Amino acid sequence: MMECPDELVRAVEATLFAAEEPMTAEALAAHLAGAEVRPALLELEAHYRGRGVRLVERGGRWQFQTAPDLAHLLRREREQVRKLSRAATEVLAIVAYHEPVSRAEIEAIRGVQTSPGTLDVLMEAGWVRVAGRREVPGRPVIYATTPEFLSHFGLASRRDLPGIDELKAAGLLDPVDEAYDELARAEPEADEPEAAALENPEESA
Amino acid sequence: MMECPDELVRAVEATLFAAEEPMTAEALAAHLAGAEVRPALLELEAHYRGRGVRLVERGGRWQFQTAPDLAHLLRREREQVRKLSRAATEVLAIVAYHEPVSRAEIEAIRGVQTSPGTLDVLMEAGWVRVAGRREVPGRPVIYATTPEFLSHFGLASRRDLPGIDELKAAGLLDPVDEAYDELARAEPEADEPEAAALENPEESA
Amino acid sequence: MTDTDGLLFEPAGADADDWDGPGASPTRVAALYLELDGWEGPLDLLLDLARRQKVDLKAISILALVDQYIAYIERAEALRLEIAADYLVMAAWLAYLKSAMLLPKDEQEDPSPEELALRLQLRLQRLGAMREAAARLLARDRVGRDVFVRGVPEGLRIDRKNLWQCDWYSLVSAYAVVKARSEPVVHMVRDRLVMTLDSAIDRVSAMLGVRLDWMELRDFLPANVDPRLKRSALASSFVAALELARLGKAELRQEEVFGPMHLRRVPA
Repeated sequence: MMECPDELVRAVEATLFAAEEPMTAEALAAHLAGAEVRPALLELEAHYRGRGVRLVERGGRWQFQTAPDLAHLLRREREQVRKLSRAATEVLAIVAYHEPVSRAEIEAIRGVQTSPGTLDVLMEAGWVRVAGRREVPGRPVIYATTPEFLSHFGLASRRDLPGIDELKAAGLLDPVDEAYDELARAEPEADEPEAAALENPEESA
Repeated sequence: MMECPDELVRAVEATLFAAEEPMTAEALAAHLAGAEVRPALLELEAHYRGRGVRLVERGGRWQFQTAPDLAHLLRREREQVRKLSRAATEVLAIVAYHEPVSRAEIEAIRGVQTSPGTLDVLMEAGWVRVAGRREVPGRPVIYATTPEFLSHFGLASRRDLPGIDELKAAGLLDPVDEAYDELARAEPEADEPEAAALENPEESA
Repeated sequence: MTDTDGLLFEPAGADADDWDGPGASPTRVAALYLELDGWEGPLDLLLDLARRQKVDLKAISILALVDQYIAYIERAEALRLEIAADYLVMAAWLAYLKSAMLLPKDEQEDPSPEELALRLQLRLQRLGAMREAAARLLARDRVGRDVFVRGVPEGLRIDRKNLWQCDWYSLVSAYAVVKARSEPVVHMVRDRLVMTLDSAIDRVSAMLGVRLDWMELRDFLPANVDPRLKRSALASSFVAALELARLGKAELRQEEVFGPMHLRRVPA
């Protein structure tokens, strides 16, 4: 159905296809027993023009490469729905309730170490961002939520997050001694020095 | 100067050129948003026939590779192919022609124990895989070849194994017991297999 | 095709037999190589010897093959080569096969030597077929030797993008869990009416001083008091009774497990 290329063209085509790096015309000629390869290169270049693959010359070196308009085929994105882990949800909640907050503060509140990947996941999700550094020794990075966080959770502002009383009323807090609750109400977080550092205007109820 | 291929053909061409592994039509279709790729594959196969590079199908997977007649131009200083021991080569052939096959069946043909390393080498090369267990007492593991085996040896499918039809027709892929029973039955004095074998003219020294 | 890196043995007196190791070319008649390492077992050696009969495997003479094999092994033994056991087993079996084949037919055992010979021939055919198939397989256009794939494929990359999911309820309840876990837990015990152990001991010993008979423990409890005090009094009085018994001031009696407990004073 179509004309077969001559032997030299075929040889150049195969050599460049299999080559591990782009080749100069001279290197090609040396590989092919000193043949005059330039006409073959030009014929191939013309042949591949318009195809999905091109023969291109860059700085005197020839190579096959994907046609520029098809570059998107080489990079495909596949979306995958994943549920946030429990640890990540806790960290997100702490950032939301206490922002801006450093990793050390998050750990103090959670009472457990937080793996570095957890904050990365939240930043990948677009819900948490780095909000600068706290001006204390060590200048730790502090984290805060993003507008995407608010829109994802249907919140107009962080003030829409339920307070501790509401959590309790909703039965979300584990039942504890009444005396403890009275104590907690009387002195919110005062016994937690780390928490004190987190206070910001929006937080005070 | 020449007609441009349509967009799908170009996309298939570019994708297979860029792919690091041979791709099935299904994988290609998935990569190209579910397009019907088979006509494009056939068009490309025809287009490249006679060129220095070919589009070939091996075990259902498509790949571009250089034309075999250009091997002499492309041989590298260091061979890229795995050197196989004689034992490994024989075991590979037995697996390919008899698959699926158990180690005991391989040993029955070769008359020697197969060292554990031999099958490992073939599995590491990606040419042989465990294909389950045979449902007989002891449930022995059975082995079969892989699509990589077909690609490496340039076989479109197992039907392309050299001489497989002749071997099958000659009964040479049947176990000795079966072949013997067959021969004994074929003799006129079928009720006396010993006598039958004795009268085999080829047997007389 | 065969590796010849196994041990090569050259005999002192090479004779006219055109045997050579599997790696040697058939044209090298002069040198006799004995190379047991070069064979993949006795069947492989037999196949090699059979091939030398230069006829179709279906037409080989088993008797001649037996002789050749045994002669080969004897030669190797004469050269004091180490011979693997399976080669010797095969030699012994072939010697048996030969002698059986030479017996008159009516003295032959079952299975007949002809059957055994035919089976051996069938095995050799099968091994031969696979050996040939292996050679033909290796001679195909192999990727990386005869045909080549793209030298530097760009590669297809699929970037997986995670769409993280979390709902309002999970978020808020997670915070509640954190709070519940991290707040210090304080247990408050209300002020309650209790009878201390000391007062119970005083009470019980005082009452034992009055009564000499067995009395049930409950009779020692104060009457008409708050039921909560009553429970405390029962517990304390029980411990007091144990303590008095330990000091030898009282003795205890209980008819059955969980039955009423009785005590009385031990007379001094």
